[in-house]
This record gives sequence, C-alpha cells and structure tokens, in this order.
Amino acid sequence: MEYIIISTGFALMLLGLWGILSQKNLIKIILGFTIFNTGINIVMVSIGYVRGKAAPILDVIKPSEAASKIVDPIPQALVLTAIVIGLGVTALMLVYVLKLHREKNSLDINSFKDLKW
Amino acid sequence: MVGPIYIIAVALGIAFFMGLFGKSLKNLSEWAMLAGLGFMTYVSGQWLLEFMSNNRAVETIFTAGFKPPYSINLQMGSIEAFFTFIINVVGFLGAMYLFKDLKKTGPNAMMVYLVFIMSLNVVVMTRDMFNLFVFLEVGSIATAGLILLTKSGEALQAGMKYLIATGIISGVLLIGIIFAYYFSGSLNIDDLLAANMGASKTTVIAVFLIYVSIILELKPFPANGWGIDVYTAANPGIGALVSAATASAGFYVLYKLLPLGGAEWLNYIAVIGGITFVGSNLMGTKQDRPNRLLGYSSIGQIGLLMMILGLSDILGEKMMIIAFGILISHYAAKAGLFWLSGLIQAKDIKGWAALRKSPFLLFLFGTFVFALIGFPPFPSFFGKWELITTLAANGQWAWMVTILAGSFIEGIYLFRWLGYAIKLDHEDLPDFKIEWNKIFPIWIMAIVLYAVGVYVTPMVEGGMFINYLPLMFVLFLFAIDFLPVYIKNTISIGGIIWYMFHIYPVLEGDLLRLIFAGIFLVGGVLTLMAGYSKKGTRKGFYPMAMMMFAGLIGIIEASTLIEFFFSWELMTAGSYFLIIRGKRSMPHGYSYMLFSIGGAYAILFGFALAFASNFDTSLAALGSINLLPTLAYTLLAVGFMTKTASLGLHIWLPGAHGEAESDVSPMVSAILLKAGVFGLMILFLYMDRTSVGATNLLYVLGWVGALTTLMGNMSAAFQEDAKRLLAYSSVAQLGYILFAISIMSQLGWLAGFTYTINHFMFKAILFLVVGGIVAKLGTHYMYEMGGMIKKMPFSFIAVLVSIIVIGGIPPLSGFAGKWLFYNAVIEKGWYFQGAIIFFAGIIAFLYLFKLIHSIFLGQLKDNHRNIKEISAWILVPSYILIIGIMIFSAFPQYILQPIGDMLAPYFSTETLVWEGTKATTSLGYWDGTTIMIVVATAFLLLLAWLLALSSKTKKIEQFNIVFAAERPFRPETTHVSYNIYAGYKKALGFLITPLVTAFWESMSNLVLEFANWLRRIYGGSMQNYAIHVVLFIVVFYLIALGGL
Amino acid sequence: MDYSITKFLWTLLGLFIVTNWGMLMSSTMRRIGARVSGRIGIPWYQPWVDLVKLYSLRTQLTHGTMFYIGPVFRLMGGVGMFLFLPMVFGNPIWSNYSFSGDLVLILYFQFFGMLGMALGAGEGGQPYSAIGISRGLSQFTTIEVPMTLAVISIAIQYHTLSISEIVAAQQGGITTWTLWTNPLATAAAMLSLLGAFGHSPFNLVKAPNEIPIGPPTEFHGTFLGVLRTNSAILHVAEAALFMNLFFGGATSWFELIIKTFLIYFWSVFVGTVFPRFRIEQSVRWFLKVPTIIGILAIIIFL
Amino acid sequence: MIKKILIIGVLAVVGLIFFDLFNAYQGNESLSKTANYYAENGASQVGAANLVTAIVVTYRGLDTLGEVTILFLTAAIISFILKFREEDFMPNRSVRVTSELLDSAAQVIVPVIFMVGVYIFMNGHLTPGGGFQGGAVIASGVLLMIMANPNFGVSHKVIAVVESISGIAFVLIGVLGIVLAGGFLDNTLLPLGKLGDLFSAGVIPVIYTFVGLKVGAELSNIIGTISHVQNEKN
Repeated sequence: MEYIIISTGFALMLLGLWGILSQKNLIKIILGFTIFNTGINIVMVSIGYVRGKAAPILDVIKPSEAASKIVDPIPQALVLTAIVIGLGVTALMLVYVLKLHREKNSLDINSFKDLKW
Repeated sequence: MVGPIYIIAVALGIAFFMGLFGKSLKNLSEWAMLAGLGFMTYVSGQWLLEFMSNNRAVETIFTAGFKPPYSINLQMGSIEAFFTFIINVVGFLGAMYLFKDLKKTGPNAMMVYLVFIMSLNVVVMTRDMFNLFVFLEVGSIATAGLILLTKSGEALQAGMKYLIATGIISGVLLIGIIFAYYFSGSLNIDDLLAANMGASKTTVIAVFLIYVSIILELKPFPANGWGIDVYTAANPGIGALVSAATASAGFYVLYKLLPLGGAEWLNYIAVIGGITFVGSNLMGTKQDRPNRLLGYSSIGQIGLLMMILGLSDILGEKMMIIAFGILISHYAAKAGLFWLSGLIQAKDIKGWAALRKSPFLLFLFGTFVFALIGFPPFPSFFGKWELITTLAANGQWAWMVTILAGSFIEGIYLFRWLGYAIKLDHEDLPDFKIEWNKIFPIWIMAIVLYAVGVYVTPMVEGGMFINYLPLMFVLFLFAIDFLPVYIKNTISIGGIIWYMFHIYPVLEGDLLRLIFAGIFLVGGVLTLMAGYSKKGTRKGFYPMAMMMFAGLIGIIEASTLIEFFFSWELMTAGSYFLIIRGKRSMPHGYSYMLFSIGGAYAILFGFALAFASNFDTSLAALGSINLLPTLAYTLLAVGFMTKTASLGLHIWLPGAHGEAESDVSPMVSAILLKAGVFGLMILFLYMDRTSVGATNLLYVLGWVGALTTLMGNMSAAFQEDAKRLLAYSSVAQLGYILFAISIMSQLGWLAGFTYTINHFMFKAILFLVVGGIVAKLGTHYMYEMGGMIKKMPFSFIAVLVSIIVIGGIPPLSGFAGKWLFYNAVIEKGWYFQGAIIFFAGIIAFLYLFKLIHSIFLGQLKDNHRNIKEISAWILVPSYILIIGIMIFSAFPQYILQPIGDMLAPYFSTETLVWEGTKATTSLGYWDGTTIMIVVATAFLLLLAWLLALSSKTKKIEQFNIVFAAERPFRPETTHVSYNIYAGYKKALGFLITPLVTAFWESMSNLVLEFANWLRRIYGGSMQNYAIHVVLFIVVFYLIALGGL
Repeated sequence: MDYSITKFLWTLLGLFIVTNWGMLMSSTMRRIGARVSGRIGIPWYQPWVDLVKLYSLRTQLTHGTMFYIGPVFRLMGGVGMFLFLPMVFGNPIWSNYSFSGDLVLILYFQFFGMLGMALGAGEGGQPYSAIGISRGLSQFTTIEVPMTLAVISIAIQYHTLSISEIVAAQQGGITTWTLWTNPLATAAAMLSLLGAFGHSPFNLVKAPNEIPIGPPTEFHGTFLGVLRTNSAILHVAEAALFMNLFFGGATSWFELIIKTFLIYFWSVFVGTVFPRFRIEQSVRWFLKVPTIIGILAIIIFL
Repeated sequence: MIKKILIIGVLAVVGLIFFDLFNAYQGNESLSKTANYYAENGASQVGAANLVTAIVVTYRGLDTLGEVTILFLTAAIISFILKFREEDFMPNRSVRVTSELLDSAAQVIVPVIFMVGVYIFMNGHLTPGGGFQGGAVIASGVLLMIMANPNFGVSHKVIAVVESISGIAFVLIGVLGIVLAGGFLDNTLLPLGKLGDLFSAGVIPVIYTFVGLKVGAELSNIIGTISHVQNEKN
C-alpha cells in the first residue's frame, strides 16, 4: 500500500517537473509546481507511515500505548509546514505572473528574455 | 549577554508591529527597522566579542523547553557569531543605504527586509535540518520580494526566474531531508552528521539530494543564470545583500553540512567550486553591465570559497584563515561595489568614469578592486597566500593552477573596469547625487578591508615581520593630499631620506641589497625632486609614488617569502596608479597590470613550491627547493621577467613608460625595473645552479636576454615618439642585464651590475630631460622637434653624456659594461648570444643618434622659438646623476671591486683582478682611470689645436641655409628624422615583426571569444534556466552515484 | 704605466709619422684609382697642399657649439685609436698608451669619432648630412657583425684580448699569422674591412655622386682640415689594427708601412672593381656571406 | 523537438534518482527514535491529544513561527508589489452581475464557514486541524464573499491590525517562555490541564488561535489584494 502511495508521489513529482520544464504558459508552469509540491507532500507523508497503525491523535488511543499504535507524526507535521510554504510560493508566483502579463500582455514564457548573457 | 533568540524575537516582533502603525506613525517604521537591525547587530556583535576575548564554550539555545533532537536548537559559537555579525552589519548598512527606496515602497518592504536579515541569522544558527529548510525558504521568498524594489520589467523577469529555480531546488532539498530523516530517525543536524549516511549505498542518495540543493543555492556554474539575472536586475542595494549576506550564509550552511557525506564528497564540492570560479570569471570578461559583472564576480568568489571547503581536508587547520581572508574580502568589497554601482547607476562600466567627480569614491573603488584580486594589505592577499602555499605543501598542482588562472581572469575584467573609471572621459556623463547615507556604508566596508587586513597579518606564518611603517606613511600622505605639491614633495623626499638613515645600518655589510636600496632610495629622491616643477596639488600622486617606493624597499628588506611577495604586490599596485596617470595610458596601464598579475601569480606559485619543500618561510627557502625545482625556478624567473619586460613579456612596457607623466617615466623605468633584476639576482644566487634544470633555464634566459636586446634596440630605432624610443631602449637594456646575470659567472654578474647602475643613471637622466622637453614642447614626436640645442644647452649636455654611456663609448662607464661583456661571453663560451648582444649594441647607435639629432640638432621649429630651458628641478637631479656617471667612469674600481669581492664567494673562480686602477681578466685588461686621463688630455689638446687654427670663426644663423620645396600634405613625411632608417627597416625590419604582440592579442581574443561563446548558455529563457538546474542535478547524480 | 713626458713626445712623433704616411697612402690610392679609370690623377703631394690650404683659410662659419666640437670628437676618434694601439711590436716606445685597454677598447673607441661627426654635422641643419649619417649608422651595424665574430674567434684562438699578446703569438714566421692559422676569421674581418673603409661598393654614406661627399660637406676650412687629418690617421690606424690581428703585426716601421699599404690596397682594389650598393643591399650583404664565414670561424673552435 | 527529447532524457534520469529513493524506501515497521519519544512523552509533556499539533506548535514551534512568517512575508510582498492603495479602490466599477444563487448562498454559508474555521483552530490540539487549517477555512469564506460581491472591499486596516496583533502575540508568548518557563515557545507557560479538554495543552490553543487569526487575515489579505489588482493604475 505505502509503496503505491510513494510511487504516486514520485510520479506526480515527475509530472510536475515535466510541466515546469516543457510548458510554455506561465500559469501551466505554476500548475506544474503545484503538482510537483503535491508529489513531494505525498512522498513525505508516506515516509511517516507505519504499517497498520492509526493517526497520531490520542483520543481513543491511550498515551501509554501510543508508541505502538500510531504512525509517525513528524512527517505529518513537516508536511503541514511544507504545504504552507508551497502556498506562499505559489501565491507569490501568481502575483509575479500577473505583473509579467501586464508588462508584455503575454503569458508565454519565451517572451521574457530581456536579460541575457 | 542578550540571548541570540532575541534576534528572531525582536526582528519578528518589530516586523509584525509595523502593521499596527497607522498613517500617522508611518514615518516611524523606517526607524523601527533600523533599530531592529541595530539591535541584531549588537547581539551578534557582543557574542563575537565574547568569543574573541574569552575562550568560552559554544552556546546552545534550546527552544520549547526540550533538548534536541526532540526540539529545534540553535547554536551560537565563534563561527556563528562571526557570520551573524557580518550578515547583520551588511543588513544594517544596507538598510541605511536603501533608506529612501524602502521608505518609498512603504512599511511592507521594510518588514520584508527585516525578516530577510533575520532569516539569514537563523539559517546560520539553526541545528535542525528542517528548520534550516524553512528559513532558507523565508530567505528566498523575501529575496523574491526585495528584487521588486526596482520596478522594472527586468526585475520582474529576474524575480520569476529566481522563484522557478529556487522552487525546484527547495523541492529537491525537501525530498533529501525527508529521506535523511527516514534513514536516521532524526532531523537534528548533529544526528544527521553522525549517521554516516554517505557510507551506505542506499542512504547516500539523501546525502546527494541535500548537497546538490545546497550547492545549487550557491549558484554553481553553469546552472546559475537565474542568480546572475537577479544581480543584474535587482536594486544594487539588494545585490549587495545577496552577494554579501546570502552568499555568506549559504557558504556557512555548506560548511555546517560538510561532514554529512564523508571525504569523497569534498572532491565533488571542490571541483564544482573550481569550475564555477573559472567559468564565471571567464564569462565576466565579456560583460559590460556593472551589476551583471558584479554578479559574475560574486558567483566566482563563492565558487572559490566552495572550492576551499571542498579542499578542507587538504588545507587542514589553515582552512579557517584562508576562508576567512577570502570571504571577508569578498563580503566587504562586493557589498561596497554594489553600493557604488547603485550610486552611479550606469548601464555600462564605461559610465563609471563619472566616479572621477569624487576622488574619494574612486579611491574606494580602487580599494575594492584590489581587495578582490588579492593585493596587500587586504585579507584576501593573506588568504590566497596561505591557500597556495598550503596546496603546494600537499602537491595539489592542479588546484593551484585553477585558482591562479581564475584569479587572473578576474583581474582581466576588474582592471579593465578600474581603468575605465580612472581614465575615460567623464565630462559628458550624467552627474550623480552623493548622499551621506549611501556613502557611509561604502566607507565602512573599505575600512573593514584595511582593518581586517592588518588584523590578520600576524596570523599568517611569517606575516608578523611585515613592516607597516612605510604604509603608515602612505596613509599619512593620503590624509594630507589636499596640500600643494611642494609641501608634499618635501615631505616625501624627507621620508625617503629618513628611511635611508633608518635602513643603512640594517643593510650594512650586505652589498647586494645596499646597491639596490641605493638605486631605489637615491633614485626616489632624485626623481621626486623633479616634482617641484609641478603646480597645484597633484592629487593622488604622492601616496601612490610612496606606495611604490614602500614596496621597493620592502623587497630589499624582506627576509621571508611572504614579506617579499607582500612588498612586490604593493609595488605593483603603486606603480600601476602612477603609470595610469598619463594622458593616454589607459590601455598600457591595463596591460601592465595584467602582465604584473600574471607574473605575481607565477612568483606566488614558485614561492609556494619553495615553502612547501622544507616548510621554511624565509627567503633562503629558495635555495633548497626540492619540489619540482625546475618548474619553480622557471616560474619565478618568468614572474620577475614580467617586471624586467623580457622578450615575450615586454609588450606592456613601451606604452606604459612612454605615456606616463614626465617624472613618472624615470621612476618606473630607471628604478622600478630594477626590482625585477633584484628578484632575478636573488633567485639565481639561491637556486641550485648545478642542477640540469637550472642550467637549461639559464641557457634559455641567456638567449631570451640577447634576443630581447636585439628586438628592443631595433624597435627603438624605428620609433617616432621620443619617450617610446626610450622605453624600448629600457627593454633592451634590461635584456643586457638578463643576459649578463644568466651567464652566472663573476664577470657576467659584474657586467650585470655595471649595466644596472648605468641604466639607472642614464635612463633617469634621459627620461627626466626628454620627459621635460616633451612636456614643454607638447609633442611626443621627434620630427616635430629640432634645434633645441640652442634653447636647452644643459639638457643637450645631459642627453649627450647619457647616450655616450648607453653606446658604451670610452671613456665613460658604459664601456665598462661592454668590456666586461666581452670577457664574460668569451670566458663562458656563449659566442653566438654574445655576437647578437654586440650586434644589438651597435644598433643602439641608430636610435641614440635619432634621439639626440631630432630633438637637439637640425632646424628649430617656428612654434618653438620662445621655448626656454626646462625646469631647473629636472636639471638638478640630472646633473647630480651626471656627476655620478663621471665618478663611476673615472674610478670604476671603487664600485666594481667591492662588488667583485662580494660575488667571489658565490662563484668558483675569481676572474677579475684589480691592480690599482687596472682590471685584468684571463683575457684582457682595462684601466678606466688611464683611459679617462688619456682621452681627456688628448681631447683638450686637439680642441686647443682647432681653437688655435680657427681664430676667426663666424657664427651663422638658422636661415643662412635654405632648402625647401612645396610643403606637402603630411609635412612630417619629408622631415629628415621621420622614418630616418627607412633603408634599414627595408633590410632588417622583418626581425621586429610584432609577433609577440600578435601572439598576446590573439590569445586575448581567443579567451574573449570563448567567453562570449560560453555565455550563450545564458539565453535569458527562464525555462532553460530551470532545465539547467535539473540538468545539473542529473549530471552530478550520474557522476557521483551513477557510476559515470 | 708610463705617463712620462718622454713617452708623450715619442707618441707624438709616432702620430706625426702615421699622419704623413696616411696622407701619402691616400694620394697613392687615388692615383691608382685614377689610372684604373684612365685618368692621370693627383700628384702625390696633393693632400699636403689641401691641408695647408684648409688650415690657412681666413674665415670659418660655424652653426653652433656642437658643430665646432664635432670635428674635435672626430679627430679624437682617430687619434685615440692610434693612442690605444700598439704600433710596432716589441718596442715599448711605439706601443703608445695601449696599456689602458685591450682590443675591446679599440673596437668601441671607433664610435667616439663617429658620434662627434654625426652630431657636428647634425647641428648644421642640412638634412642631407642627417641622411648620410643615418645611412652610415645603418651600414655600420652590420659591418660590425662579421668583425665581432672574427674578434670572438681570435679571442678563442689565442685566449686573449690583448693586442700585444695576439701579435706575440704570431711571431713565428708567416705560417703563424692568423691569416694561416685562422683563415675564416681573417676572411670575415677582411670583408668587414671593406665596409669600414667605406670605399665602393659601400660608400653610399659619402655618396660622392649625388651628395658631394656626404656629412663632411657641411664642413670647410679648419674643420675640414681636422677631418682630413683624422682620415689620414684613421686609415693607418685601422689598417694597423688588422695587421696586428691577422697579419703578424710589425716589428719595424718599414714592415708596418708595407703591411698597412697592402691592407688598404685591398679595399681600394675591391672598390674600383665593384659598383655601389644601395643601403639595404649593403646592410643585407654583410649579414650574408661575411657573417656566415664569421659563424664558421667560431664553429671550428666549438 | 531536440529540447523535448533533452527534457525527456533529463527526466528519465530524475526518474532514476526517484527509483533509487524508492529502492531505499522499505516502509516502516515501527516508529523512528524521535517519533517514539514523542509518542511516549508527547501527552505528558505537552498535553495535546493531537500529537501532530504538539509537534507543530511546541516541539517544532520555531518552524511554525517561520511558516507564519512566510505567509506574512507573502502578504506583505504582494501588497507592495501590487501597490494597493485605498484611494485607488473604485467601488463602482462595472462587473458581471453575480447570480442570485451565489449571492444568497454566500450570505447563508459565510457565517457558518467562519464558525467552522474558528472551531478548527480552537480544537487544533484535540482533533485533526489547527491554526493553518482554520485560517484557510476562514479565508475561503472571504473568498466566497468576494466572489459573491466583487465590489466587496476587504478592509486592509482591520486585517492589518488582526495580523499584527496575532503575530506580536505569538512572538510574545515565545519570549514569555524564555522568561517564565524553559525556553522560547515553551508550552508549559500555562498549566497543561487534562488531556482531551478544550482548555488543556498549555499555550497551544492560545497560539493556534492567534495563528488561525493570522493565517486567516493573511490569506484574506492576499486574496483581497489580488482581487483589487484590476484597480491598479498602470
């Protein structure tokens, strides 16, 4: 099970990278990033999975036996942070694209080559 | 002590608080920001001070009340204190600098700025891997925001590129971190380092991912187009931060994570660093946008630092001082340069000529450039010295070459730029505003460079002996630069004379050094005397001249390798500024500098080999080189020969000496060139002459010397420009000296000394007098002069005496050199080289005649009818030197005998014997005093004979003879002096086809074209840059882990 | 080292002999040249007549100090060469002041007169003299190449640069002359001599046809007299130098007169046979055959 | 085309890297060292039933502070990039009329959304969720309001005040931890209470409340600024 999930994560990352590297439309590139980040998050969560264990919330599970009953909470905590960071970056990128669009009236990535060499 | 955690708390507190300021309090926010940054600087500063003064343990800061690895902890040790301090300092100064820009954009920008600096602090201090990631992201996002302080399309594009690239990089880092956690069960950096993940084939992948992303954050070549664009487009104030602060923090992160993978990863880091250093600098050579150029330079410097980290197991405990020296120089110089760039706002480096409107800014610019290249007394000098010597001690030749090559390439563009600023026309350039809040930070950075340089001096092995006394004098002269010439001139001369008395007891008994000290110091006084003829304040001249003399005397005084190299570089720097003062000397000063840097690096390489042979820092180490001795000797010889302008390395000299100011030419020609001679002499005396390598080297140098002389004299004969003629003559004379000392016998060296002393005297006279005439007549071209003998009889006599000496005509001292030459050549058996030397000696008459005839004889030109004799301040030193020549001619034994005695122990047989005034060798004999008496007596008798016979001589005027046709379109073509040796040129001119110039030109074109081709990879497409990043990861992976 | 007045007077006598012999030799040579071209030529005493006329001219014109001193320099060149050259072997009286220096001194003292001449003529302001000097200097540079090689060769051969010792080494009959022991060096030097004497084909310097006798044209009266005196001394001194180096020197004045005559005759002979070279031709010529011979003269000692 | 092939080639190698990672991944049979510590001691040391929250807010509280900072930064950057100024805001620009359905639904649902958001962050230490999730839910309410009424002006003043105060409060709580308890962001500033109660887990609910407010405010700020961008004068 966890193998399927982690593979999905990797696949999504590759898909996202493909989008980033090959798409011409800036919005699509940002979507590529989102997919890429989602892939990363899935990989992270699956890293924390322990076979056959429950979520790390001690409402039913007693604290004394928690160690043997829950999955690893750390990656989940990290994913939470990662998601927020991803959100911040995505928002910033979108705003950049907004401004870039105003600049050249285009969303094509190749119309922004003013700086070179 | 204020805890380091307050850096975070206060920065965030103020940032969050700014949102509360309404319109009424809006003006408070910038002061709040400055206060916050000041507080951060204070906290890190007090910790730094604490660590420097007390030997206290590293302070760990726990958060959340738990111990690591269960909670995040920060660490404040001496290194962290240093890094946070420099980050906060540049943050604070940068905020001052950007004060108005930030204010215009509003409190939001200030929040971002504050958080940005804070995030770098945390990046340095944190000991938790994921926390590191979070704050790296904070930093990235803040950077992406700060880029847009400049509201331009370019900045937008650069920011977008930055976001895309860092987006990919951070994703890779995140995957690396999570797998590192998976393998080790911890996120604490110390746990990760201890986990030894590099050892296992399965876990090494996490190490790879972490390394590759950290390295990518440091913008390795070639996956760094996004980084360069940021430097180009962002506000230079932000560029300064990214270059000085972000890069320092990133460097420290790499340092922190260095043990993660184990030793083999160090090699990869070193190689990537090396490629970045060379590649980035190479591409800088074709760049003319200031900010972009600074970007290339920044990335190059970080590459160098990366390389140093990668070599850390080789460098051992020296790594710290090396990295410190280079990092702090990069930090201060780059911040300063970016800030200067923001002040000038030129789109092209040529626009920096505007700096000349403020000499102080020009001074700062020079400081930064010299600090980047690694000149003394800046910390980078010591860093590079230690780096090269330590590498040599470990036999890392390839790395040494890489570093020196990269540094040289960096010199190519930095000095071109500096030259533009010093020399290009600046009248039409737009004015720029000088605001104190922008100048102040730049000054601070310059002061940091000087102060840290002096501070690190004693930390380097042998560095404690370096004499800063002359430098203090230079500094003093800077301080009084506003005073008029005659005061500064008197002070300078006084300083030199005082130094003579100071140094005489030190050198007494060491004749070799005494002679050169005499040439440098007496020559200094005499050439400076000519300075009294100048008016005004002559800004910048005296500090630079004294810097050159400080370097020269330092070379003499040096007892250790580093002292010698320190002084050598000082001399180079001083002379560069002197040379470039001339009206048309920009390209020549530039090529002088490039050859000097190349030569200095050759010397550095040689010294490093010498040091590494026995770990001896004294100059005597040259005597026992056992690591690649032949290479070491060759490099040292080549290094010294760049100063003596031997064939192949001479192309800088004619322009540099010819175009320099009239009293600078004698300084650089008569005096400065002797530094190279001194170096060669020291080398030859110490080196193992009996080795095959040394013998071959000397043989080659003998030929080089002979051919240099031939080429120099012949080129001089075809010059139309009086000063260039003299410059080529110097090339030739130095060729004689090189040839003479390469003979390596007592006679050869005596000839060398005779030439050295003679050349010092007659070239000083010639350059002083001819320089004075050129200045007076306002033309360099001899065919525009003529008939000056009537106007300037004293100058004529001075020149006449000089050319008799150059020609080697008895009875003057030039003949002593020729005679010694004949004997030495035949004794040594270098017949053909000798024949070339003598042939060249006769060619000298061609230019000597041309010089004296075209200037003094022939027809007086109409526009020179009211010209008077040149200034007495030029004639007095010249005549003092003439007295010297006369004494040397009449009583050569007083000088040559002690020299012979001094040389005797160095050479197996004593071949010159003195009986009274008569010198005898196994071949011939020579009696200078008798010749003088005979010639003088006979001459006077003959003169009396003529006087007696021609009692009724009548003087006729210029126009008693008339010969003229129509005046042609180019009048000079019919002037007799113009192309006077046309026939000779037709016969033998092919011998001086400028092959060497063509060689160096095509070399430089090749490099520039290669650079131009290389930088095509930065095509501007952000997607391509993203591909570069991924490609970098892929290639690195394949090489490091894929078994490629 | 003899600085006595007697020595001085003997030297003066030697100078007188040499001067007169030089004048006689030049008039003889001019006669020979004239006969070859079918003329009668000048009487043998013509040089004395010329000299007396020149020295007794009432007015001299000068362009300035250097113009005035130039001829003195020139004469000093000739006289100096005489002074530093041992004339008759084995007789300290006729060895003049040769204890001041060796062969190298002689070689470099030649320039003393050349320089003076060049500067003196230069002050006249006549471009033709400057042209003549430039040609002379150009040619001279390469004339000296075979000469230098020959000197190096004999220095290797005899391992001395002292002229007296070189002559001493040749005192064993004609077979011990350098001419036989080192024919290559002799050949190189003798070819160089052609240039040094400045007869055709190497007389473009004075260029008798287009510029009536080159730089000396500027001078007249006493100045020209001084120059004429000098050329008489110089010709003998130079021939005597070659005699000492290559032809066994002379043990008496008679031997000296014969040998110098023959050496001088060699250049006149070539001069009357060959036409004049242009300047670049002569510059190149000396770097070809004579230089190759000179190099061979050294190679045989390697 | 060549570029496409290049990209495919590059991605193939990236796939290779992922394959390496996949090979290295063996799943887990038990908790890692650190996680085990949290599982055993989290309840007693922090008192939060939701261990993820315990980690996020306490053990790795500094990360969370950084995270909040990132949102804060983004909001600040966006507002200065887009040069939003109150006076540029034109309330009466012509926009497409929203459908009746959306308009009415929004009026009903928005308060509920806000309620849910507040619930989520208040109970972050007990149930799945927390400040970020709650804040995001609140912001989605704001988004709905803007969708329903494009002329709806998000009051930047109010948002700024909420944002600042909650940010300062977060930092202050952290600093109080140093002063009164074991270190920056120490949780035991307040009594831990009984595991599972609303008022338990020390300062976690307090911090999460502020985080929720702050995140909600920041996200609303971002959304609001972007929605106003059409008013920006070029």
